[in-house]
Amino acid sequence: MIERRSHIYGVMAEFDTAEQLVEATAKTVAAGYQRVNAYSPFPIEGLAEALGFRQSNVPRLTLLGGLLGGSGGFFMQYWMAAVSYPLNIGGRPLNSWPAFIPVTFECTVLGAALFAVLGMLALNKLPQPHHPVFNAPRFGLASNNRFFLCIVANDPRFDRVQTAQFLESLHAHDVVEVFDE
Amino acid sequence: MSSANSVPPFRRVAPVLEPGHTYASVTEKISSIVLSRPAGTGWYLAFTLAFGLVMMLGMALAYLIAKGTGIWGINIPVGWGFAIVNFVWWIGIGHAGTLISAILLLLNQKWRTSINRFAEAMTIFAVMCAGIFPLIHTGRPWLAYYMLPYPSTMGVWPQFRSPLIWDVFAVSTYFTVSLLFWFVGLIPDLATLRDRAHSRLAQQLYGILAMGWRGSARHWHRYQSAYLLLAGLATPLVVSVHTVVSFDFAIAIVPGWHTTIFPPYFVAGAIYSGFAMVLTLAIPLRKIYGLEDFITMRHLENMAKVMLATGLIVAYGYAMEFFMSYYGGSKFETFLAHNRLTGPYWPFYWALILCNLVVPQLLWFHKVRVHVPTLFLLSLVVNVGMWLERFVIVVISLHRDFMPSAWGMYAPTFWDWATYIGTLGMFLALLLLFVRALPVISIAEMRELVAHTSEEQK
Amino acid sequence: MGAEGHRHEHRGGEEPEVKHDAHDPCTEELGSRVYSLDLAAIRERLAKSTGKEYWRSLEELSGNPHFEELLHREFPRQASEWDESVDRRDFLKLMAASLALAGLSGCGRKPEETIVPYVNQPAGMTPGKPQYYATAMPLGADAIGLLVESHEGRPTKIEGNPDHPGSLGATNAFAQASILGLYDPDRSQVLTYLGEIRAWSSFLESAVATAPMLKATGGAGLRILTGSVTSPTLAAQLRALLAQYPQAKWHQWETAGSDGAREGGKLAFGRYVNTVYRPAKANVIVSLDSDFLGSGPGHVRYAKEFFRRRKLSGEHAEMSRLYVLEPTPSVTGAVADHSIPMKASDVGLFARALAAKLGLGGSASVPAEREKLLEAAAADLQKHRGASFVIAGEYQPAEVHALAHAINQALLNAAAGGTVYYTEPVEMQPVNHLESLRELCADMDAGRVDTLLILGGNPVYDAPHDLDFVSKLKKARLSFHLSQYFDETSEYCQWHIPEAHYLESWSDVRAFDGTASVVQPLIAPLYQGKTAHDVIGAFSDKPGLSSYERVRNTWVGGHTEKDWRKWLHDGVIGGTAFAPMAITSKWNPASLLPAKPAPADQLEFIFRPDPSVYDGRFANNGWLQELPKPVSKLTWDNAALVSPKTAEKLGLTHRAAWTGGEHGQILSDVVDVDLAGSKVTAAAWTLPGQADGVVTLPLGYGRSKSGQTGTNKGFNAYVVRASTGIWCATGGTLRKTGLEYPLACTQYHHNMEGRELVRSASLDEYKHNPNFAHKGAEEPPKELTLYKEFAYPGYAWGMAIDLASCNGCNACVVACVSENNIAIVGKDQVMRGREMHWIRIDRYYEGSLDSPETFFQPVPCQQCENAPCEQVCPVGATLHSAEGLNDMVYNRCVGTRYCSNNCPYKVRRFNFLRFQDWETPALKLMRNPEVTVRSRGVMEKCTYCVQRINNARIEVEKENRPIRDGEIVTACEAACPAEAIVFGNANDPKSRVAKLKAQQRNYTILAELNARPRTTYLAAVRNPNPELEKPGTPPGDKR
Amino acid sequence: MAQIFHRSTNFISRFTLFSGLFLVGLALLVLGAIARSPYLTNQNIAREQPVQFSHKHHVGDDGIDCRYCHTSVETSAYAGIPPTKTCMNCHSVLFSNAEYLEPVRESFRTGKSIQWVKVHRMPDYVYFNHSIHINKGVGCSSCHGQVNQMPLVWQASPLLMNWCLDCHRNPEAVLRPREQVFNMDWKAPADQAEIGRALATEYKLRTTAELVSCSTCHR
Repeated sequence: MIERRSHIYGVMAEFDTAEQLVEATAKTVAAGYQRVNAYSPFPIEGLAEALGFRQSNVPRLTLLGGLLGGSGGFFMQYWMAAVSYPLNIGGRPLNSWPAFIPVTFECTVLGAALFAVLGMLALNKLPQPHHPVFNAPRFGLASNNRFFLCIVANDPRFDRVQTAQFLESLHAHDVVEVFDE
Repeated sequence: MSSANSVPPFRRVAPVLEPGHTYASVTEKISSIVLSRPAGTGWYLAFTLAFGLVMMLGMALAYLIAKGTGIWGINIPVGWGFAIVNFVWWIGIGHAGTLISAILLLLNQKWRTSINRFAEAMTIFAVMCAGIFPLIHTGRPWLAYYMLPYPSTMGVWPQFRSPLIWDVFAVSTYFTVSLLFWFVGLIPDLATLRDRAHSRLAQQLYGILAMGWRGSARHWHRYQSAYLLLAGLATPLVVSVHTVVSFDFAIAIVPGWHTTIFPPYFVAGAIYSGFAMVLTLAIPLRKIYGLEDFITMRHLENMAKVMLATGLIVAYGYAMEFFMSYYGGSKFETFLAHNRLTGPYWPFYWALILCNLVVPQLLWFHKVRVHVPTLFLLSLVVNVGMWLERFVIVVISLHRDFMPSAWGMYAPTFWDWATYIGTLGMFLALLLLFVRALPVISIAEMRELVAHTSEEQK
Repeated sequence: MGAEGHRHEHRGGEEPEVKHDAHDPCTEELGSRVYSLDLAAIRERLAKSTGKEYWRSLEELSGNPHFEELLHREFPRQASEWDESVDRRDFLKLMAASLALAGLSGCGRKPEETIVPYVNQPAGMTPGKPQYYATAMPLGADAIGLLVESHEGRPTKIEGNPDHPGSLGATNAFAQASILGLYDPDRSQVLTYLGEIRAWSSFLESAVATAPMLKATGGAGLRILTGSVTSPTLAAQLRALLAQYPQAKWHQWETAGSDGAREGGKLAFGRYVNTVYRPAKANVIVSLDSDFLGSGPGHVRYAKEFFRRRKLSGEHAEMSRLYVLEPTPSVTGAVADHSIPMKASDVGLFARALAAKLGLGGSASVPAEREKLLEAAAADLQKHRGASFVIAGEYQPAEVHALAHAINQALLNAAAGGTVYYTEPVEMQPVNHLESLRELCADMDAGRVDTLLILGGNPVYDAPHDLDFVSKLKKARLSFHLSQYFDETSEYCQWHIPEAHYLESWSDVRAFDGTASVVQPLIAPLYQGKTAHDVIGAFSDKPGLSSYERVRNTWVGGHTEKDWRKWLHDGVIGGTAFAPMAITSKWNPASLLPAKPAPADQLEFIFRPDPSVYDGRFANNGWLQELPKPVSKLTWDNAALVSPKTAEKLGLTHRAAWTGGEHGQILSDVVDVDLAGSKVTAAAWTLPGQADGVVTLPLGYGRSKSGQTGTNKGFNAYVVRASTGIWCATGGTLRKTGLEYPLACTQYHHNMEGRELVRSASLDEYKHNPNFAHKGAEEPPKELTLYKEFAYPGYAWGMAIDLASCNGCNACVVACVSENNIAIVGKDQVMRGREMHWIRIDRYYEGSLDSPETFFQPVPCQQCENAPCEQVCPVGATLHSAEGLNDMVYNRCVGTRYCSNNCPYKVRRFNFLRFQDWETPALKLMRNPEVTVRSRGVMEKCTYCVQRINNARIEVEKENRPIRDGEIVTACEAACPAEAIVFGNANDPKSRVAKLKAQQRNYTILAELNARPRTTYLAAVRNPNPELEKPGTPPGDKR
Repeated sequence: MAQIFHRSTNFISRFTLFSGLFLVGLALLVLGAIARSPYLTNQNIAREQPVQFSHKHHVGDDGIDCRYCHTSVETSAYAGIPPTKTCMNCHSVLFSNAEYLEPVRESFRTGKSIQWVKVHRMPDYVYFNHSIHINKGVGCSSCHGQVNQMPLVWQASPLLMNWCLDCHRNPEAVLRPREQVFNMDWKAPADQAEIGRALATEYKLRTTAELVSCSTCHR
C-alpha cells in the first residue's frame, strides 16, 4: 500500500465479476456505510438499488422539456401567423392549427431530447474529466472487464484500516487506498 | 465462463454473438480497430476516392452559387429535380439507423446491439448529405435563413403552412436528436478508448469526449433512463420526419403527390432503403474488420426479413396509388397512372417495379437470406430502386400535370450528377473516418451481451 | 439584416460579373444528345469511323454547303444568348464573389448614391410622373397611331392612340416591340465611308460634291431606292429632287409589300386605288387568303371592328360569318367560322368560280369536295348583298384582287355606305415594286447608275435572288445606304448612314385610310441617327433644313400654330382621311385567260413575312424573336411549314427531346429546298391546317448581318425567292437530309386531353343552350368549404377573357414583356422550358388534323383566391393582398420553386439564371421604373399590372373618389385589338368585367380544384354556316 | 492508472459547455442589434454635401416652405430635388458671389448638374409615394424629423420595413390636419388618439389589411 502525504479519498476494492460486486455492495450498505460507490464497465441491474439509489430525475426533466418545447412551438406559430403579421395565405385561416401540428411536434421532441441529455449530464455532474478514483492504479480496467467498489473517506463510519479490512473480507481481488492529491 | 460446445453445431438460427467471447476479448477486438490496427492501403485508396468526390461536390456547389440553379436540368413545369430526389433518398436511408437503435432497443431486440452504432453513424451522415439539398436547391441559398423564425427587421415571419418549413424543423430536430442519441451511446466506449489509448493525445481527446465517465452505478442508472427516453423520443420522431417529408408532396395538389397513402408508405420505404443501406455497409465492414463474430448471419438474416416486410408495405403503397387513381375517378390522377406506365419515363417506372417489388421477393427464401453475396447485391438493387421511386414521384408527377399546354420534360445535366455523386463521396468519406476514429460496435453493450449470454449458458 | 435581399434583388453590379462565352458547360448533358448535331462532332465521328453509312452521310454533308452553314451558326451562338455563362479564367473570382454575397448578404453597408437634379427643369414635367406623347409607327404601306409613355424623357412603353383610325387604342406586337428596337445596342451608331468612321458633315460635303455633276447630266446617274413611301413630306422632297434632276429616277422595293393589290386595283379600275373595308358592317366575309385581322394595312382597326361586330352579350346574340381560304394557317384563319386549307393557286380558281357563281361571267370549276363550300359561300354573299365583302390576300396575284373588287361591286358592297370603299392610294407613289426594282437592276447592270441612294430597306438581303442585286450594286459608282443596322446592304455600299428610329425622328405618315399623322420624336437620337428627310435634303437644293422644319412646312401652310399643336397632341391631322371615290370596275372576269389548276403532284412553295420578324427588319428584336409564333408556337427560328399529309408523304417527323420536351425542344427533320435554281436547308415543321402540297417558307430569317440577336437565326428563304415566284412558286423539290435540328417550341402538345380548358360552341348551339360552357366539372359550392372565406369588401380585381374574340395575335404578350421588364432568355433556355412570358397564349386544335378548328387561350396568372401557390411558400413571398391580388414579393423570395410546382395553371416563371441584362446601359433606360427588375433565383409572374392599380388608386384617393371602371387598364388589355381581355373591379356590378363574368358563357378553367381564380374565360362561340357541317368535333379530345 | 486531466479541467469543461450555448445566443442578439443599428440603417448620420446647403438656415431661419424646392411632393411619388435654377432664383441676387455658392453658379454656367449625396435611401423594390402620404395628413417631420433644425440633413428614421409597418398599422398616431403637414415643429397633441381617429375617417384611410398588403409597397 503506497504511503502518501496527501489526503485520502477513499478505499477501493476490485472484483472479478458483476455478481461479486453486487453482493459486496449489498454487504457494504448493510454494514451501514453510506458514502459508497460502485464502478462497472457496463450497467448492472440492481447495483444502483443496492447502493440505495432509488429515483433518477431524468424522466421528469424530459417531460418538462417536452412540454416547454411543444407549447413554445405552437404559440410561436400562432403568434407569428395570427397576431404579429396576420396575412391572407391562399384563403387559409390565420390560425391554421392543423398545419401547425408538425412543427409543434418537432419542437416537443427537440425540447424533450435536449432536456434528457443535458439533464442526465448535469445530474451526473458531468463533464468531470478529473476524479480521484482515476488515481486508483487498476481503475483503467473499470471501463474494460473489472468491477470496483469504493468507500469514500467522508463516510461517518470510515476508518482507513477497518474499512480496508472490511473490504478484504468481501473476497475482493485486491484493495487499495485512493488518494486525492 | 461460457461454453460454446454446449450448443449443437447444426442449429438453424445463428446467435447474435458467436460464443467464446469475454469482456476483455470484445473490448480488445473492437477498440483495437481504432487504437492499434493501422489503416490499410485499402482504406487509403477508398478515402482518396471519397475525398476526390467531395472535392467534386465542392466545385459543383461553387459553380451552382456562381451561376444559379439553371445549371441543372430543372425547368417549368419540372421545378424540382435531382436535388429533391436525392434529399428524400438520403433522409430515407438515415431512418434505418434510428429505427435499429431506438425501436429495436424498445422492443428489446438483442441483435441490434452489434449494428446500432454504425447504423446511427450512417443516419447522421445520411442526414448531413440530405441536408445539403434543400438548402442548395433554392434560387438564393444565401437567403435560406428567411426560413428560420428569427425577429427580422422586416417584421415578417416564415409561413408555417408550408411543408418546407415543417421540413426545416423536422430535419434539424432529427439531426440533433440522432446526434445526441449517438453521442450518449458513445460515452462509455469513449471512456474505454481513453483508458486503453497509449498516446497522450489520444487519451486527452477521448478523455474530453468521455467527459470523465467512470462507470459509476448511479451514473449508469441515470444514463440508462436518459438513453431509453431518447429511444422513446426518437421512435415517433423518425416516423414523423419521413411523414413530413412525404407532406412535401402530399400537401401539394399535383396529381401523383396529392394522396393520403404517402406518409405510411414513405416511412416504410425509408426503412426499406435504410436497411438496404445498412446491409450494403455491414457486409463489407464485417469482412474487412473480421467482425463476423459480432455481426453474425442472424443479423443479416433479420435485416433481410425487415427489408422483405417493409418492401411489401411499399408494394401495397404502389398498389393503392393505382387503385385510388382509378377508383377516385379524377381524370388527372388517372392520366398520371397511365403516364407512369406508358409515358416517356416508363423505363424508370418499370425499373423501379423490378428493383423494389420483383427482385426483393427472393428474400422469401432462407437460402437467399443467408447467402451473403446475393444479399449484398440485393441491398444494392433496393438502394437503386428506392432512388428511382423518388425520381418517379418527383419528375413523372410534375412533368405532365394539369395544363397540357405546359407539359414538359426533365433531363439531368452534368451538374445534377456531379452533386449527387459528390454527396455519395461525402457519405463514404465520413464513414471511413468514423471507422478509424470511433468503435464501430458499442463495446459496453457487447459486454452486457457477453454477460447475458454467459448467464443464459449457465 | 436590415437590407436583406435587396442587394441580390436589384443592384446589377453586385451580381457576379459574367462574360459571354460560346461554350456553356450546362449544355454537356444527358438530355440533349441533339448537340451531337454539331458539325465538328460529326466530322470527328467520321474521322474515327469507317463503314458505309458513315460514308454516305459524309457525302450528304460535304455535298451540301447550306447545311454546313446551318450547323455552323447554330450551337456556338446559342449559349451566349441571354444565358450568361462562365469563362474559366473568371471562375474563381466568380466563386469568391458569390460566396461573399452569400456571407455578407445580411450585413453590408449601403453604398453611397448621388441624386442628379436638372439644372433647368423642363416645363410641364414632374419627376416621377410619366408623360404621354402621340406619334405614329410607319410599317410598310401603313402606319399605326401610338401614345408613348415617357419617364423623365425616356420612352418606356407603347400604347395605342384611341383617336387614330388605324389603332383605336390597340396595337400589335411590332408596335409594342419597337421600344426595344429603339434602345437596341446593336443599332449602327456611326456614319461610315468604306468602313471608316466619318462625320455627318463629311457626308454632307460628298453629297454636295455630287451636285455639279448631277446638274450637268440632269441627274441622269442618280437613282433613289426606297420602300413604300407613305410620308407626304418625304414624297414631296423626292418629287422636288426629281424635278431638279429630271433624269434621276426613284425606285421602290417593299419586299413584303403587295404588288398584287396595287395591280389588281389597276386591273379592275384602270388606276391605282386603296381599298378600305368595314368589317363592322359586314355580315359575311370571304377572305381569299387574306390575313386582314393579323397583318397588312389597317389590320388592327379591322380586328377591332370585326370582333366588336361579334361580341355576344345576354341580349345581343348576332355574329358575322367569316370564311377563310388559305394555304397556310394565319391568325385570321384561326378565328374563322370556316377556314379551308387550299393551295394558294387554287384560291384564284375558287375566286373565279365564286365570281362565276355570282353571275359575273367567266367560268371555272372547283373540285367536287369544294362545290358545297362554293355554293354555301355564294349563297351567303348573295343573301347579304351590301352587307358582306370578299377580301383578297396581299400575296395573291392581281387577278384575284380584281375578282374580289368585281364581286364586291356586283354585290353592292362597294356602294356608298357599304362595307368597302375605295380611295386614293395611301402610298405616295404607287408603282409595281418588282418591276421598279428590275428596272433599277437593269440600269445598274448597264452602268447607267452613278449615284445610288438606298433609303432604308435591305435589298441585298431581300431582293429576288435571280436579280442578283449585289453584283449589280457593285457597278454603281457611288452608293449610300441609310439603315438602322449595318446590315447586308450596308456592307456593299460605300456610305452607311445610321437611320434614326421613328421614336427619334420628325416625320409624317399616312395610315390605311389616308389619315395623316405627324411622327414626333420622344427622345433625341441615341446613336446619331438621321432621317430619310435629312439624307434627301442633303442632295436637294435646300439642305440644312431640319426634319422638323420640313415636316412642319408640309402641313402648317394655311394653318395656325394652334392647329399644329393640336395635331401633335392628337396624333392625327384632322380631316386628312381620304374621301371615298366613286369609281366602278369596268373589268369583266370573263376577260381572264382560262387558268389551269396547278398539277396536284407538284409541291407549291409560298413565301410569307414571318409573324415575328416580318420581312427581316425585326430580326434583331429579342422580344419578337422569343415570341412564340401565333400558330406554330416556334421561337427563334423559322421552319418550312408543311401539312401533316405532306409530311407523311415526304417522311418528315419531329419528336420532343429529353431536355425541355414538348414544352421546349423539338427535334425536327432537316430538309433541302431546291427551288428556282437555288438551294436552302431548312428545318421542317408539320402544321395542322396547312394545305396539302404547300410548303410555307417564312421570310425574314437567316440574316447574315444583323445584330447579336438576329444574326444567323433560322434559314434565309430569300435565297430561293425568285422574281418569277415572289409569293408562290412551283417546280421546286424538298428533300429530307436525314438530319435533325432542334427547334424551340413553347407548346408542342396541342391536345386538351379532355380537360375542357377551352370550351366552345356554334352560334346555334349557343342560342339553344347559352349555358353550354357549364356541362363540365364545376367549382364545389362555397358552403362546402371548411374555412371561413376571406371577405373582399373593397375592390376585388378580376379579369375576363373572351375566347370568342382572341385571335392569338401576340400583342398582349409583347405588351406585358414591355410593361413588366420581362427578360428574354434565348433559344437555348427556351428549349429548356424556361421562357419568362407572364402571359402565354395556349393554342389548341379541335377536329381533324388536316383542317382543324384552332382556339387560342391567353393564360396570365389566374389570381386564385384559394391560391395553391401561396400555401406552400415557406417564406410567405407570395400571398394575398386585401383586394384579392395574388402578390409576388420578389425581395422575399428564396426560390424554392414549390409555388410553381403547385400552380395548376403553370403561369409562374423562374429566373433560373441571371436572365436580365444588367450591363447594357441602353437597356437600363428602356425599363419601366414602376416595376422591380427581377434577379437570378427569384420567382415571378403576372401581377395584374399592380403598378398601374397602385398608381391609379393613389391618384383617385388624392381626388377623394373611388376608381372608375376602365380607369385601370392592364398592359395586355390595352394592347388587345380584339378587346378580348377585360380587367376591372368584380365587386362593382356595373363594371365591364362584372358584366362579362355574369354572362353564362363565363367559366373557370380547372374549376374542380376550387382554387377560385379571379381570371375567368368566356367560352368561344363560332358562327359556322349550318349548310356546311361544322368542322371539328365537340370540345376536347381528338389530336 | 494516472489522472489524464488536472482538477481545473472539471470547471473549464463545464464552463465551456454552458458558456458555449450562452455565447451562441449572445451572438445572435448582437447580429440583430447590428441590423437595427445606424451602422446599417445610416440613421442619424449627417451627410456632407457638395454645396454647404443648410436646411436649418433656409427653412428654420428664412422660413422657406418645403414646397418651394420640393415642388412635386404633393403630386408625385418623388418630392423632387430642386434644379439649379431654383437656387439661382435667389442667389443670382443674394450672396451672388459668395465663395461657397461657386458650385451652384458653376452648375448654372456649365449646365452640369450638382451631384447631391442621397440621404434617404429606399431599396429599389420599395415603391414609396410622397404625394399620397402628404395628402393623407402624414407630415414631413413624421419621417424626416425636424429638418428645419438640421444644418446638414441626416436620416431621422431607420427606414426599416418594421418602422414602415408600425405606422401603416397605426397611422392614427401620426396623422395631422392637412394644413399642419408642412409644419416642421408640429407636436402630437395630448388627444392625438381621438384626433388621429377622426382624421383617419375624414381622409378615408384604407383599412390596415390594405395598408399592410405586400403590393401596397412592393411590385
